[in-house]
Amino acid sequence: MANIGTLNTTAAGIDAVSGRLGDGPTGPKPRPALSPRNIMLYGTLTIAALYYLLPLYVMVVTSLKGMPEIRLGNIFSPPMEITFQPWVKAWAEACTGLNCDGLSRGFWNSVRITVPSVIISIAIASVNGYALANWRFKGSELFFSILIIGAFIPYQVMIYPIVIILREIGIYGTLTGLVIVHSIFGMPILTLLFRNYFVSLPEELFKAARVDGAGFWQIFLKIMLPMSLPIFVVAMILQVTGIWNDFLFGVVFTRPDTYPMTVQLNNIVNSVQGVKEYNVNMAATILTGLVPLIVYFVSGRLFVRGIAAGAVKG
Amino acid sequence: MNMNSTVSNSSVSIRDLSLNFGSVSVLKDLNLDINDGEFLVLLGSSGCGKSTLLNCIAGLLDASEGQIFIKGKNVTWEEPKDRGIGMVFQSYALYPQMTVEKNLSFGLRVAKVPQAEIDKRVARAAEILQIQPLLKRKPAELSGGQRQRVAIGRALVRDVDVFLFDEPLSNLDAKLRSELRVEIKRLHQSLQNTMIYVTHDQIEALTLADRIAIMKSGIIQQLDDPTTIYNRPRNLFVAGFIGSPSMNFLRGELVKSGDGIAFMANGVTFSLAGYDANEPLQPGRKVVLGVRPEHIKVNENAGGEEHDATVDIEEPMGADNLLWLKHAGHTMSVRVNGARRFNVGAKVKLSFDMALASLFDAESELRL
Amino acid sequence: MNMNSTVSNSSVSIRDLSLNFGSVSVLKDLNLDINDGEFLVLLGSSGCGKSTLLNCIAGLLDASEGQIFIKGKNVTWEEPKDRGIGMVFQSYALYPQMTVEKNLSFGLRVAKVPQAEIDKRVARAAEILQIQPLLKRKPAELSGGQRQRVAIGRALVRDVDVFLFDEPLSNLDAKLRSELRVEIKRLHQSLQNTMIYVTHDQIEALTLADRIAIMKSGIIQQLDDPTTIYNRPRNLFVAGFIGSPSMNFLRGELVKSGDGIAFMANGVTFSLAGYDANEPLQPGRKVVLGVRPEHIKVNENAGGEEHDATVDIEEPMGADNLLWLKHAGHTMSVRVNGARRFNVGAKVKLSFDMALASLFDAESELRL
Amino acid sequence: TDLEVTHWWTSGGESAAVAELAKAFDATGNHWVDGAIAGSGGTARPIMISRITGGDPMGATQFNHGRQAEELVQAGLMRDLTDVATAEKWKDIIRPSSLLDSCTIDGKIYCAPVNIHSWQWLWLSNAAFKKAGVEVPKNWDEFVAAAPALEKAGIIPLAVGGQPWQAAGAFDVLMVAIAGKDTFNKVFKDKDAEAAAGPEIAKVFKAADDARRMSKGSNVQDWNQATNLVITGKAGGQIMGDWAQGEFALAGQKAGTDYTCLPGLGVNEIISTGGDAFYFPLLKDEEKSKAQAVLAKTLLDPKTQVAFNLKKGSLPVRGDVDLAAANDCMKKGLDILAKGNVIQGTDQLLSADSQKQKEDLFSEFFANPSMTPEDAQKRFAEIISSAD
Amino acid sequence: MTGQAQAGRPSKLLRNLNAKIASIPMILTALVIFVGGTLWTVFYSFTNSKLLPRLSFVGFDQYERLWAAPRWVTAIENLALYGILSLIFSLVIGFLLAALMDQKIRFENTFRTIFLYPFALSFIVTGLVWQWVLNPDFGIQSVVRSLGWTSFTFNPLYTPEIVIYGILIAALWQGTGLVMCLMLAGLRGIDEDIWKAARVDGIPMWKTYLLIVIPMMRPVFITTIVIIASGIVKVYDLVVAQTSGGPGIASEVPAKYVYDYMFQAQNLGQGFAASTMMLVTVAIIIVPWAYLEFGGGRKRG
Ligand SMILES: Nc1ncnc2c1ncn2[C@@H]1O[C@H](COP(=O)(O)OP(=O)(O)OP(=O)(O)O)[C@@H](O)[C@H]1O
Ligand SMILES: Nc1ncnc2c1ncn2[C@@H]1O[C@H](COP(=O)(O)OP(=O)(O)OP(=O)(O)O)[C@@H](O)[C@H]1O
Ligand SMILES: [Mg+2]
Ligand SMILES: [Mg+2]
Repeated sequence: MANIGTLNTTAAGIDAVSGRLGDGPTGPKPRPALSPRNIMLYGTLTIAALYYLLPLYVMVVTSLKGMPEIRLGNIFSPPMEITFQPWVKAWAEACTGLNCDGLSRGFWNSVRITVPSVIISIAIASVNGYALANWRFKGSELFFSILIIGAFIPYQVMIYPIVIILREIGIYGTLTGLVIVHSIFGMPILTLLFRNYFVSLPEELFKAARVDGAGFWQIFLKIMLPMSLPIFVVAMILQVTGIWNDFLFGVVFTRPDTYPMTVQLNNIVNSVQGVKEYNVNMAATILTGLVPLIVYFVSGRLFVRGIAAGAVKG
Repeated sequence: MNMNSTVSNSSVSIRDLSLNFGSVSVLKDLNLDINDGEFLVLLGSSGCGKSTLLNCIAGLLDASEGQIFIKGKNVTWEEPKDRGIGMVFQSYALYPQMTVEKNLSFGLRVAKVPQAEIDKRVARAAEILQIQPLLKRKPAELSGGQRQRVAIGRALVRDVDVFLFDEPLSNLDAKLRSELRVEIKRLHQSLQNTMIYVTHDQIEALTLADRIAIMKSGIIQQLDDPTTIYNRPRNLFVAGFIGSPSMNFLRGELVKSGDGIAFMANGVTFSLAGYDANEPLQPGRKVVLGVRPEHIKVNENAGGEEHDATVDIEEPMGADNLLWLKHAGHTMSVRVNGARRFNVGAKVKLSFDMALASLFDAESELRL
Repeated sequence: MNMNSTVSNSSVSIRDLSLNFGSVSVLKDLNLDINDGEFLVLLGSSGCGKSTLLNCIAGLLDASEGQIFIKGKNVTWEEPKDRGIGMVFQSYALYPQMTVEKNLSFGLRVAKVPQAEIDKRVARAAEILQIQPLLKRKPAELSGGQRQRVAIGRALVRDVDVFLFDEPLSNLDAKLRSELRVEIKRLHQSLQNTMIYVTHDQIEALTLADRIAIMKSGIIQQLDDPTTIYNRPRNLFVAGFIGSPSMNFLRGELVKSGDGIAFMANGVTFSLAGYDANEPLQPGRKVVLGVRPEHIKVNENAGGEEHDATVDIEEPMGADNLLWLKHAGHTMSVRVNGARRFNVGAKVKLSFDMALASLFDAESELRL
Repeated sequence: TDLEVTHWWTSGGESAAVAELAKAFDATGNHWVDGAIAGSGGTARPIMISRITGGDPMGATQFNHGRQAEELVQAGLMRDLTDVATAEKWKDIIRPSSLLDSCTIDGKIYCAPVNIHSWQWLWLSNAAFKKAGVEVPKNWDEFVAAAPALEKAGIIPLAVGGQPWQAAGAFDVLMVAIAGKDTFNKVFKDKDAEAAAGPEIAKVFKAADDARRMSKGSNVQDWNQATNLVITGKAGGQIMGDWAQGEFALAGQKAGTDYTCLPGLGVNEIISTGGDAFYFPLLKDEEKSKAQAVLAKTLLDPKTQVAFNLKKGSLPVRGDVDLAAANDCMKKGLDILAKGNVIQGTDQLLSADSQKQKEDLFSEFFANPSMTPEDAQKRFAEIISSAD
Repeated sequence: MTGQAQAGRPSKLLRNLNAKIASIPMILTALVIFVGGTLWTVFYSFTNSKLLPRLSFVGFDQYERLWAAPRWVTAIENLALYGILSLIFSLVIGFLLAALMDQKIRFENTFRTIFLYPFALSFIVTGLVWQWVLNPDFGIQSVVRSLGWTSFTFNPLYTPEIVIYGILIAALWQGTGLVMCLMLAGLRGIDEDIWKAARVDGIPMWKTYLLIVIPMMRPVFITTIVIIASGIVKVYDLVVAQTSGGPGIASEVPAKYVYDYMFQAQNLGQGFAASTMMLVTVAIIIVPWAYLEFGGGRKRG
């Protein structure tokens, strides 16, 4: 990549050298920390960062204010009196209809939905990607193309047929049904990711394993899986956030006692009792987003690496 | 034709093998018999189908047509692991997450060989290849040469009949390449297995092979031992392909000269005395004369006729010195001893060793 | 020291150049003067800092310390484009979406050179490199050799003083490599520009260079013309690095023999008659004797002493035949004419040409 | 037995009312599992329907009685309540009888109505008018006349939330008030497109145009947020059904002193008899089926009716209950009901599809000042002509 | 060729059997859900199904009504506007950020995390937050007004003409981080020598980006466009959470029309017709691309 300037060169180093060799420039080219280029660069980045941080700031600040303070106006001003009441309320007290246990119930439901959905959808997609990359058979590319085009089909188009199919199988409204739905809709993008990743692995490894006598599953489990950490991280992040954040399927394919957190959030936010309690809403919003946020903060670096490995290679 | 009798005395036999990728035909009606214990090198330029052929033999690609026999058994539809082959790849293809030991034993563990037996075989392979100290390391902690050795070991432990090598040394630098070349040669001498070795490096081919199969666009051009290939190439392609720098080619025709036949190009005649032709030479025929750079003498009277030339470029290569000469409108390369140096523009006298030259028909490009 | 006088008569001068990546020091206090019109090759194994040095000269990396002069001008802080250099990369680095013509002219167009001038220069470069028919093609439609020619053309059109090549031929196959090598040599002969050429291929270095700088871990080990490098390596590293197969090294010591000094290893003595030592040889000194494979004669009585040996492996390489011999506990490689063939296990007699051998101190590894 | 009951009553007044139902049902030894879905019927109905059609039915579910569940019944997914109804003599006690008619399909009864909701109310904030220095209006025309004064005082004259059904509902109310019962029936019951394009309706659109102008600046979505604007005096008034009363009650406001209600916008004292009803999906579980019957009975129990409707602000479905506790507005409603000045609600008259198209039209009309009343009426007539 | 020698040829179906078995979920999904579901939907779009699907065909009536509905036309216009703008802006902003991030900057991890975190949040959350920030009575408008600029007006969510931009702001906030990541990965994949060659040629940096690097990143752009585009077509949650399609019908989108008519209006036929139209639109864009990328005899790797 273009090596335009290293920031850590200091003026001091230059002086020391030029003292020894009197004639003309020596050592690294001086590049002041406050060059116009750096001001532009960091200035732009900082402004962009502010735009991205602003809503988070507003969320946090609002969630720590009391309602009277909110009504006074400025959403950007820091809270004069910090109160955690909205958080408590959002987590444990906010009502939807007669249920007044806030988001807490939804949280555990979300966990129960997300964990198996993530595991199963990734398991299926990774095997698909592997089969598509290394064990092509007649028609496999066709199915894959259908899958990719399927990624563009609005979910609404599919909901009705899926409701019917699940009803016919008899798993409508069960956790199994929801897991299947998530696996289906996660499949196109995940399969694409895995396929691209496995294609990018040296084909010779696969051939070597076949010569060694390993079969379809052995190669997958013993050779491919251990090499695929980056792409699994990407898939994991995408699915955890996708499934955790899902609203539509959560609302259509569950029942109230198994509502995930997003549905619960929507209920709390829309169950207006008198005035909108923005502080509670914001606290609930943050709480709902917390799990995917943590996942991102922890594994963001791996995400970028995995993206580079899997997504970009068409 | 009676297949079985032909097949029985060879280790690997390929019969009428064709392979197409979609509409592209990569291998065309290929027949090849490899003797037991033979070291066969498949040589050809990039994309000629060498790897494809090797993969077919290994069972990693399905033939479109034809059959493959290994040790007399028709394995055309067998799985790779059931063919009694081991394979070594250019990129080593070591399993990155396993230690060397695990890499070596993977195939055995998959085949559920008892642990004691596995240990014995791994130990033996490690000893042969002198990689005992590396057994606990991961591939990333090995140098290129060590990795390639482990890759060979992986084939070794499986006690296979046939070793397949796909450009195993291409990723190594020149020095290591020549070292490992010697090791592979030594390995073959001690194991006496059948080995099929794909390369596009002619030095490897010449030094390692019992026989070389030179391929071009999926067709074997010549299958012979290295000396024959080098000295009596069957056609123009083989002649030009083998030898570095290339054989010098002069286009011209056969003319009568005294009571014999001579070659004439750009108005200069060359006596063909000493040339061992396959067929009677007819004057008037358009031909190509090929002479290797080392079969031309510079300023050393070898007794025959002499030609005038001018030094155009000199390429000293240490042991040898390569001269590019201008001679009767051709540029000609000549290899002389590294100690002999010439000035650019110097006038020199050349004499050709016709006994080692080659003549090809200009049309059919076949050797005369 | 007076910089200017040293600098003025050389095309590129490097003074006390150091470069660190973080805490890793890659170049160490390097000094180098390259004459006008000289073809200098930087030779060294992978990771020794060749590319780093070249990038420093080009201005693509900032030196941590030291200065760089081009044509007498201190360019240490200049932008690459203002240094009067052109650079050719291993990966060609052609702009993939532009035609060859656009690739060649892009730099000029950006510099707002008049169109007529651009056309003239492109036409000239295309003619020199014989790529006129390719001008309308995109890089993807070119072969490796053609791409490399275009890459050279890109430097050519810019009319630069100094050409920098970073392993320009490494991505090509052997045949193409030797062809382009000749072309580059010819280009240099006709342009008479200063050229700095990085490679790890010693054949390229030996054939192309006016002088070779052999590098190891960021330090220049020897800077000399190819013949000197080949015949009189300054130290053990250079001796071993240059030559393929490597020089044969025998560890032993100097002993008195008659009225002279001889070399003894594993109980066998070698007369040193004819060796041109830099300093008086003292008996008892631990030394390493280096003899190149082509400086050992097999079964040809050269008049000197003879040694018994056994053929271990034979590697016929066409023009040459490489023998690996067992001799007094050493393995020794010997190069003989390709026509001479030996059987494995054959007993042969060796005689050494000590005039062309090298002796090194076992400790300092410097030539004696 | 646990019985899951889904509904979309999540605002303050509504959930208080639902709690009464749950209490009553729990008292029978069963257990009310609350399945509230927030965000109005538009959000909740699809979920309920897909659960029923998906084979995962709840024990009971709220619908607006009328045509919303028609097809579910026809598809045989709903439980026939005729036996309960006969035993409890619903035919005799439910009043007006049109309510039960809406539950009856092919002579069988499929739902238990729980309340009567009427749309035709204008809620006014006394404080707002005081601040603006004008009298609290007694009818729509006075209200329109007072608008400039309100605006001058920084008060939004008419609060209209952003949800489409609010705009559509307000228009219906204006229609009854301005064009009268007959025209209303002609248009919605007989689907008379000519009437819809006629001069009577043009007047209604004029009024709607006024309403649109007066509603500028009410940047809220939910109906109860709009009600809240009235409660806090930020807005002068709101056209909203009687359920708004629950919000006033919850805010501790008193009819007459703090707020004023004008049924039929003070012009035409007619109210519609839409309302909510509970439907009972067909269940396989015997126990639950029994519990369903119990719930159906409980819902129409006089005590439950009173408790529920007081909280909800709606009218009870049986005429034989004592509503001493009812407030001013509710009593007005009961009076009108007693006089028989009733019409059917649009939910009962129009299919959900036509309702939706109507909502789209009025939601656009209220948000887009550049849409002329004439254009809107043309489109309205088209919808009516194709309505079912 | 003797018959006996050829005998070993196993049936084609059994070759690669494990791979085929393992692909069953994919095949089922592709065939049953995506193809089957789609055909089912298209099929029923020619009926006048109401709450429940039923087979009473009405020809193209649903489509005629669809294209006569102002709300559908608005939704399509909105989608086109939103789609084009969000595609352009995500690519431009994403690329610019990636280019800045690629300058060997300090705190790269911090900046990247900041740009990427909104992607972790659902559209529901995004919509709510931006509804709050853009709320005229509490958010930016009121804050600026309270600073003294009383005539300042920035009320996109309640102004029909610009409401779609309000949604765009939120969508970009949520999505550009991922685009930046993809672009960054693409930039990091460019041969370093290209940069060096351009510097030696004296080509200014912006020209190098514009004329050399961006054209080289074609595959990355394609992947990115596919990801953005598939999101655009489906945009629903964000609108629902932020504006519910309002004010009026000013921010309606096709996916919402489908949902509303299928479930709220209980007119499945209409919803199916609308979703079929969406499919047709998608197909027109996607099929040529998919053919180029995955069909057309492309080689492995
Ligand atoms: N999977 C494939 N699909 C289509 N064509 C292929 C495939 N694999 C190889 N080919 C084509 O078959 C030809 C032969 O390829 P092969 O890999 O056998 O060449 P090779 O001789 O091994 O070359 P190299 O020396 O570069 O390894 C090439 O032209 C290649 O493009
Ligand atoms: N950007 C960098 N950061 C840190 N270390 C580097 C960087 N670039 C090169 N190095 C290190 O500097 C040393 C010299 O690298 P350089 O590229 O100059 O080697 P080279 O001689 O050109 O090798 P090769 O023949 O493989 O191209 C290597 O050890 C390398 O790891
Ligand atoms: Mg190959
Ligand atoms: Mg390098």
